Amino acid sequence: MTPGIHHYLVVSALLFSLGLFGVLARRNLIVIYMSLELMLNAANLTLVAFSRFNENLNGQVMVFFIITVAAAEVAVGLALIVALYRKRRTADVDDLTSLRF
Amino acid sequence: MSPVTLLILLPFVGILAILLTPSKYAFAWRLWAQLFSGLAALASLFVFFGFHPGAAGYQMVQRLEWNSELGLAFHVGVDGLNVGLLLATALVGFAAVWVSDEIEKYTKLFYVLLLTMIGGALGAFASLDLFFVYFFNEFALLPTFLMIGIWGRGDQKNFATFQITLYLSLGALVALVGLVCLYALSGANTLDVLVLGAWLKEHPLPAGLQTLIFGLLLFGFGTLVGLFPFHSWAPLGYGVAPTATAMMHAGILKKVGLFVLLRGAFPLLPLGVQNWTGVLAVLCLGNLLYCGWVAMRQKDLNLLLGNSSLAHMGFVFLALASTTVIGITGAVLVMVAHAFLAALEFALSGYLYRRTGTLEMLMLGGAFRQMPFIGAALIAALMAGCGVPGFANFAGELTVMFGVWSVMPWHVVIAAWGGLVIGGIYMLRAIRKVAHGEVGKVLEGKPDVVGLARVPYVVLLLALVFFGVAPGVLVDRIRPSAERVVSLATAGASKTGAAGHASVLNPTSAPAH
Amino acid sequence: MDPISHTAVASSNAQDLAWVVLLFPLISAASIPLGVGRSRALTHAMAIGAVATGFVLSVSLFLLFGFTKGGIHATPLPWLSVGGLKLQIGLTVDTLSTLMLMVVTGISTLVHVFSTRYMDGDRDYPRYFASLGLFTFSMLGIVLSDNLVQTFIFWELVGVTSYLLVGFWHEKPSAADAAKKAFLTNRIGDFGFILGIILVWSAAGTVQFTDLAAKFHTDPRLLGGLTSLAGVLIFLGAMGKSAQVPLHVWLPDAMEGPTPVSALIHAATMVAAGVYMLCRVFFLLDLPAAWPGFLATLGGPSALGIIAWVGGITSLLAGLIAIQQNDIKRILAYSTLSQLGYMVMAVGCAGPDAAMFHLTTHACFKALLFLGAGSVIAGCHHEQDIWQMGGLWKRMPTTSICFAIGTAALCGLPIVTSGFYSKDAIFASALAADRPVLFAVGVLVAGLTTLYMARLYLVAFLGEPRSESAGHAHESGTPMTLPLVILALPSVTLGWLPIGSFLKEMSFGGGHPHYPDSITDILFDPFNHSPLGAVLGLGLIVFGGFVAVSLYWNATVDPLPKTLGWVSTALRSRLFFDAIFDRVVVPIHDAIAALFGLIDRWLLQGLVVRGGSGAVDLVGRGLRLVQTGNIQTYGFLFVIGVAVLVILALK
Amino acid sequence: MPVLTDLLFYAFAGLALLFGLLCVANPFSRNPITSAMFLVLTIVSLAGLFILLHAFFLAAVQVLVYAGAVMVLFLFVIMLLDLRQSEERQIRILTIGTGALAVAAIAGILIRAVIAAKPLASSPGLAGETKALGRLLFTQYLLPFEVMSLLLLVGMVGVILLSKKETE
Repeated sequence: MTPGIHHYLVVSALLFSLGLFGVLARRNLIVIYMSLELMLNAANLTLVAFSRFNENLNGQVMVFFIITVAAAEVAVGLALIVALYRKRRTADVDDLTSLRF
Repeated sequence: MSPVTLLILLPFVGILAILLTPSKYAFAWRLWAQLFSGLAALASLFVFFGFHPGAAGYQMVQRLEWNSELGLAFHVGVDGLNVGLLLATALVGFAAVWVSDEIEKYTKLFYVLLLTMIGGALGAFASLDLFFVYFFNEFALLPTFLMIGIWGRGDQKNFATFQITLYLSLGALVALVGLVCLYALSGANTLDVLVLGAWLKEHPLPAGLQTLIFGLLLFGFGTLVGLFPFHSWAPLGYGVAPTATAMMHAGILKKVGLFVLLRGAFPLLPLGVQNWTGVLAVLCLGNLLYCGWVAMRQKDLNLLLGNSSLAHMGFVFLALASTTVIGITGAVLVMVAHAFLAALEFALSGYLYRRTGTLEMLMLGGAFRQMPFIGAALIAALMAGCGVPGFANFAGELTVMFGVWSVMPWHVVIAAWGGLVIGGIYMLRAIRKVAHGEVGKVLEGKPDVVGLARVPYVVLLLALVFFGVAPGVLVDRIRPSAERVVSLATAGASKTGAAGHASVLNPTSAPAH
Repeated sequence: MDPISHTAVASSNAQDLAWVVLLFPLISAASIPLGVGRSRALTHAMAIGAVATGFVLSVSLFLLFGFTKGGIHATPLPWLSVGGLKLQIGLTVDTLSTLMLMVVTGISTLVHVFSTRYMDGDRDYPRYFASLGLFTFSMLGIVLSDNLVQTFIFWELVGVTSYLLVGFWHEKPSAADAAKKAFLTNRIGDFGFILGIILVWSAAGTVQFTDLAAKFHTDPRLLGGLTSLAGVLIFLGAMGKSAQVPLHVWLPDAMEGPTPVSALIHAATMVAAGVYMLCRVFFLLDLPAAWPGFLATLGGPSALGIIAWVGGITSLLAGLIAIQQNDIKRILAYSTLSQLGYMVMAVGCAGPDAAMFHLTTHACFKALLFLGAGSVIAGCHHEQDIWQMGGLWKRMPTTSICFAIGTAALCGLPIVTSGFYSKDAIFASALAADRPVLFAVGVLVAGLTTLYMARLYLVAFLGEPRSESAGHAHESGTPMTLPLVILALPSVTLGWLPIGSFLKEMSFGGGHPHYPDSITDILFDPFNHSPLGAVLGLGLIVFGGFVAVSLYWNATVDPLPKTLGWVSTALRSRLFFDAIFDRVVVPIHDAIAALFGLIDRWLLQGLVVRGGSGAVDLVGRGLRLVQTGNIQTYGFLFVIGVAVLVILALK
Repeated sequence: MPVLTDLLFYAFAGLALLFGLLCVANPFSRNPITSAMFLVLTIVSLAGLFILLHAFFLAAVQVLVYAGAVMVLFLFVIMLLDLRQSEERQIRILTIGTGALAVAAIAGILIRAVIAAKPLASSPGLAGETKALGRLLFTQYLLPFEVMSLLLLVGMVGVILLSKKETE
């Protein structure tokens, strides 16, 4: 069967779910962060697919921007993790609960 | 640009200057604050003495359309009601900045917040659009909470912060509901008092609605002032607040609530006024007597001062309840006078606390011997607080009593007792314990203020004495506005009510005006 | 309406010199903390110069305007004006005020001079003279005032400045307490005073004395049923300042202040202010009795009647208490109370002229006595108990002679003292007002006066020294003795002037003033004019003197406590007035304060605020369980929330 | 030819999902480095899918930026922090369970929505021209493009500030 937009969307949904699972279940901050990237990629796939099937390049532009923002975000996020690790000697979310009231 | 706009802008420019100064030049933060609050004080003097006394209407008006769809405009101007308060705000703000050299941590944040308070209060008094009055008031109130929370003192700090935040936020909320009702129900699509006033003259609200809105405004803003029985936040709040905050809040911000009532509620909602003055007349006795008696009970100087300032507010509420020209004029006079007085009192108690670490009156004593300047200023301030002539408070309270007599003679009797006798008792007890007597242990060897550090105290004292010796300067400015407010607030009232009231004690009933 | 140009135009008028008299002491007082105080010599030179100039100007003002009926008004300054309330600061220059002006500035000058020696060595010397100047300024403000509100303003200022002076040695707890008590007791009187002023204003629409007098002249029933109430309320103010029972308790305590201060405040000026004020507003008090509501049906007394009785009772009680006091200043204090009672009684008996006459003479000899007491105290190294003195006439001859003259004047020794004439005028007015009981009281008090003053003189000045300090007593030099000598002169001669009759003609509209025309006529005027009072008074003076001599000649202890028993105890305890104030009046206020304090603390702050916060806190604690702080839990809840919302939205 | 691209789609999609699964929930290793390596593979597979969708430029960027720069950064941080042993804790059934539940819910919703949607006309006509994309970026999207460069600058400054050693 020729893969239509449905196929791409299903793949994207599954990837998104995988990423979400990683965010919710993994405890290592860095792995959680990678899972987030996975979710972003899933979204990118959706956009590219729609761009293709709607014959409109705007989706691709959006993806381009997403990739750029994601790069910046990763840098800042990782810097935060490094700073946090310096202070707390851990990158495990179970240990990072000091914002609790 | 109107000088009033300039006056409001100056503190904010100061904030900008402080924010742009890096911590390497930390000494400059205080200098900036002093400079810009001083400029604001000069500008306010210019506004006050540039104001044409005796002329009705608003002067130095400026209007900038902000959002015509919502009917919001930055609209400032001065009339008799706010010209004195603007002067008081700028001068007290200047003094508050000057006494703040006690602050040691987060000085940058402190001066930014303090200038925010000053600018907010100036904006609230100058605005002719009730939305902006409210907006600026909130702008000035928020730093209060932060400052008490961060730089507050004593072991009751947290409870006091909590209480003051709770009361003031709730009060502001109720007042906001009132303002929103006024905005939504009047149909004028604006809160600009000029436009709204003209509109409501043509399309008055039904009596029920006026009563409802006036009640919301009265209790909302009343809470901000410390109207009995919504007053208990004040003494404790001032007890723990850093000096400058207590000065600004007790002196200035408290007056905003009263000011809004005079600016908005009274002229716009005459039927509401007439339905609520009875209640207000009863509640003001709570301030006059109850708070006075509570003040007698206090062992801590700041708690005593806080309660006494509530008692002074009783005179203003009494005058509002009477709605007579003389009474309202006196009320504004009391507001201005008390602004200087409260600021002076808290500045002095703040200095004592800074040197001794306590305001427990039993521990102090002999301040007049140990610190002649502070002691003398304290005696003068407390004397002014119990209505001694020569200070502005006396002129105001006297005018209020004269004004209210024709409407509520018995209230005047109680006010006189509260002001002269009860006020005398607690103020003199405070002098006896703090200034007189042998030098207390905590005071021994503690230095007096010298040199330029005396400036804020001298400024406030001079202002008190100036308006005490020549209250006419202020009264001539207030009078036309008071007449306008009263004529609007009593519009359509049957005069029988007031006359019947007067006949209780005065059968001849020939009030002379 | 430009006040400045008005003043400029009018400044050529001589009556505007009154402004100079008023403002000079203020200027000198203000200059002292601003730098003059650095030099002691400059300080007292400035202060004395200001009041002495004031005295000279007062005399010239009296000579210029004292003989004009109705007086002249200096250019007023507007103070405050709104609606029907027009207040201004104006000065009245008439016989009454210029007479009082001379008394105040004259005695103030002498007290200033006396103080240069008495206060020498005090570290707060400049503050003393600054306070004295302020006080003089305030007092002159009352004297010159031309309206009720101005009187009240300076009335209060007098209260404050006397507070500063009585509490001058503020580190001494007793002095600080006395100052507080004086101020608060006065405040109760002021409470009535201000209400009276407002009451009068609300009916008449003005507070100017001249306007009021005119209005009440045309319509005596202007105040309707409140006429007498207004009078009594205003009198309440005078009761505070002039220390009438029961508001007299502050005066004896106020002796804690420096002695020259007592001479100025508690003899000549502040306490006289009440009497002076009553004379000023006499037209208000002299209205037919009228009370509101049910009081009218009871037929209440007139305001004057109440005033007369309060005065009489005060003079009697104070005279009695004075008999059993041992502190030289306290004896004089109670004697002052007693004499003030006389004056108030005279006002109540429709004799303001007699009251002012006695006020004038009393000011001189009581100042003399207080300054004499100051000289004694300074000479005896701050010993104040008369039983620790004795034999002072040998060591302090000038003081003793002057004190004797003062004592004689106070007792009212005929012909040779001024007290005789003024006292007799009071007796005459009591008789003329048809108040025989008060007349009897007055005469009896004259006897009491002789008794306690003779006791004082016999015990303190005659006999042998009874203590070390009395043995080493000495005169303190010219600055202290000179004022005594100067004051002794008018104490003797002032009575020969027809002050009462003159005032009656000029200020109180008396129909037929009576001026004696020959020297014998002058000297024996009382015997001609009101023989009953003069003769009875003389008799009681002799009797009182006789009792005193028989009891206290060469006595070393007071024999009265033994013979009188509980009466003496009661007198020593000042008839329990202070106890009543301390145990009843103060505790009532304190109890109410305590109750309200508890309400504030437990009900408002406790139940409402803490209760409210408690409820919120409980809910918060419940919700807190949800807050694990674990980001993944939040994420889970978020995702579930999104899922639920989407499902709901898609439906 | 269509058959080949179809096959390629299934291959890349399958690989992406497999590697994704191994990245987030590798049953054999909980080492973050392993996860990172599998994420690289996932991203490369996605780049393959992008090519199938004629988004050639994006595929290149995906490989260059993501697989190249970003993942290197990840590895760098992992090694810098030396996190290997921290993952040695017990797996918590509760966490896995709740996670799975949430994921199942979201996945269910998404897939249901996809299936329920009306299919688009499956005639992909537009060629993924890099030239056209570039024209678009430098005309219509010029401002966002420039803003993006600012964002990167700010991010860079922020990162330097955050990771700078605190000087005490």
